[in-house]
Amino acid sequence: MSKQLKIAIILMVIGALLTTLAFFMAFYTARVQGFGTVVSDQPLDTAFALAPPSMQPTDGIAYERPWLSQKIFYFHVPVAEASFLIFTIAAIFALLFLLRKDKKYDTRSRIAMETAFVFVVATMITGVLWTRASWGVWWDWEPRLTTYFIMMILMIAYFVVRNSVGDEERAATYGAVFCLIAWVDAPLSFIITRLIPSNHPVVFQSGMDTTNLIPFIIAQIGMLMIGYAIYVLRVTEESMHERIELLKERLEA
Amino acid sequence: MASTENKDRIAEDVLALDVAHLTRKFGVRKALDDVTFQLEQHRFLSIFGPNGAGKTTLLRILATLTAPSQGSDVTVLGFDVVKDAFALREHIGLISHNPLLYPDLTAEENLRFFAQLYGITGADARIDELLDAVELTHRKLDIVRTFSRGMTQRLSLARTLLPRPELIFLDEPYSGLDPHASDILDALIDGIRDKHTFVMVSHDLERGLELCSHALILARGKVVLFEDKETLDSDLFRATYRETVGLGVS
Amino acid sequence: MSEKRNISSFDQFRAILHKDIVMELRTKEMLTSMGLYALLVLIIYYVALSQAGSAFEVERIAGGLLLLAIVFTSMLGLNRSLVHEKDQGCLEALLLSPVDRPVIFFGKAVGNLIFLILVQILIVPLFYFIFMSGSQVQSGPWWMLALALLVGSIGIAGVGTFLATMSVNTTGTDFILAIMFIPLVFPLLLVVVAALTAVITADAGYTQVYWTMLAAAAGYDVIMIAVAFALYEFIIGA
Amino acid sequence: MIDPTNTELYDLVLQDAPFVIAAYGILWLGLCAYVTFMLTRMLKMGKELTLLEDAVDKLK
Repeated sequence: MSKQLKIAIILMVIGALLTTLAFFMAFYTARVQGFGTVVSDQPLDTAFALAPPSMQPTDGIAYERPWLSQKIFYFHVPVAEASFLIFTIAAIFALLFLLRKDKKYDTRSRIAMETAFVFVVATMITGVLWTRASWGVWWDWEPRLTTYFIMMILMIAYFVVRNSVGDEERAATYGAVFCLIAWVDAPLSFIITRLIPSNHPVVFQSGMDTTNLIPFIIAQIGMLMIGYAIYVLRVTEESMHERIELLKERLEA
Repeated sequence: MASTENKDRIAEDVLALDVAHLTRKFGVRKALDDVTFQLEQHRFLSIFGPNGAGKTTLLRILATLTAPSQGSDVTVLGFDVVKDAFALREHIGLISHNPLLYPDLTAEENLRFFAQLYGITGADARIDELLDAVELTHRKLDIVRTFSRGMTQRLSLARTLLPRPELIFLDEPYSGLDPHASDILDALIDGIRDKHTFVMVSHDLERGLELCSHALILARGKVVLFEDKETLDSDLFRATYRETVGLGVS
Repeated sequence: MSEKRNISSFDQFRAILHKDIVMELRTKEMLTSMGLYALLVLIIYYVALSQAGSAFEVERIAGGLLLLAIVFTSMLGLNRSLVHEKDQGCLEALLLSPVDRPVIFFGKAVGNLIFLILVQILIVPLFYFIFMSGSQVQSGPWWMLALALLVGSIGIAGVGTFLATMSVNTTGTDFILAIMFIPLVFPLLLVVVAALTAVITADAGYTQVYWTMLAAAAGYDVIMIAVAFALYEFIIGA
Repeated sequence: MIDPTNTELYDLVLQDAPFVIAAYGILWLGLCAYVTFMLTRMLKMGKELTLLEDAVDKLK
């Protein structure tokens, strides 16, 4: 077993522990304040609707309704940000492939796309559940959700296109070109909630309490570790696959 | 035909093909592996080899349609196939088993389209001259879809000769042709072989051997044999061919 | 005999465009198939809306329906235009001649744009007579509608030609084009529909919405065509 | 040591709990399944690899 693979497995375990830790911290130590409460005489953040009047505890301060579902934040956002990051890495490898025409960049780009896709699906599932809990609907065509959904479709298209091309090198070139075009959607999806008014909360715009920030950062680091570990495992698997093919060819000759 | 084209003439002493350490690989798989050979102008090179030996890849690299891998040094008519690809394209032509003609255009429209791509002025006279040479003047205004296989191939030859290429690639030009059409193609090639360099990929051993001045056998992306026909030991050649291609030679 | 060479990219572009138009006028293959398909889409719209009732405001969705018909029809033509090049290996002959790769892209894209506009000249009036003739709404000027459709068509032809060059080399050509094309032009469709609807309903202050949306659509066109221009060399040579 | 503001709030609304639990559960189980699937595939490949390597050694 290679050194890189060992590190990957260790990172996977640490990442799992960190995200679990963050999950419990989200319930035990994170304050709801900042996300959960607002001062009534201030303009309301559209992201968090007020709780029904009967549930409001004191004058001047109001609880926002979705404060428990807000706990999804601690794993939804880290997964989403990791997906953007891994997609960007895939696009960088795609660009490198087009410039150098070296197969190893294509393999890396493809595997990064796969990893990013796993994270996109995870983001979608947690996101849909949060939408249901907080907005009362399963899906809403608002800018962030729409652009993210399009990004997922583009990723699926990437794999469909690759698989429908017979020639290996042509598949790699088409994949790289399509990855680059599709990637344009990632920064768009990331900044769109800051450009167009929407229901989707904007993280870091209103500031975050330290007790909220710590579990968030822990979860983020954990998710990135898991993402890296998955990526390395897939790369190892792919190189094993290549070696098998090579050996088979040698045996046939 | 005296010409005052402002397309650069190729000097006589320039090598038609100067291939050094040509490698083409994707990952660990090598389509071409360290191919090295040289060919002077006005020669006829036949490339033989089994399926998947890299013949077509070699031809496509020489014709600037595919890029070689890094470390290769391929010069055609003095032009580097990667850096000077654009300039080189004015000097090369291709006859393939595909006609490379638009079936819904007439013979004349097809030729005129390619004349425009090459920026040939005074194309009318050139088109008439070429149609006459391939004996298709009477079908000038007919659409190519109505042509027989042999006529299409003749028109294809006219299209190739239109920009007066110095080097012509032949990619399995006989496949799908009946014996009569093959003979016409042979005669046409024979008429211009003094002034042109030919590079042919073919499965037809007899015809390839008869036409060529140099023979090259590729197997698994490597050059197994490269010889001038003058010095070529026919028996040795056939033995090598049999061994690599694995087909019986009559 | 003397002969001079005068290679100019513009002449090559004109040659490719001219060839496509001559071929199309001879076979009328793309125009008839696209025109008939558009007609069928309109019939299906009628079926879909037949139970909507009289209180239903067709103006609100007319822009979307119209653009949808155009998108579906365009995909039909885009594929055909590249299949022509692929069929007899003509693309190889094109690539072998001293033509800059982006010239091929612009030649094919402008050809597709022209055919798309011709089909629209047929279906837009037809759409008006079938769905909108009874409408009481005072719409904005027709040239605003045409301009929005033109900006939309430029994007569709540009992105579509680019993607069709890839899809023509895959198995399952039509499906592959659709799965790449629709998510990529999605932003364009969104803003063009907004612009179209603004003109058709002509609510107070509609010009402001119209020009904002049109600017966004034009921005999309410029970005996407620049990207296609930069990447075309890779896909056509692959 | 649950933060005092939180205990107060938890009493008010617990109806979002199933969604939070489901989100975390699906995310976690999904990732675990993916990794397990990948690892079993790799183990299978490892076996195939040793098999092929033996065959190549025998040829020599």
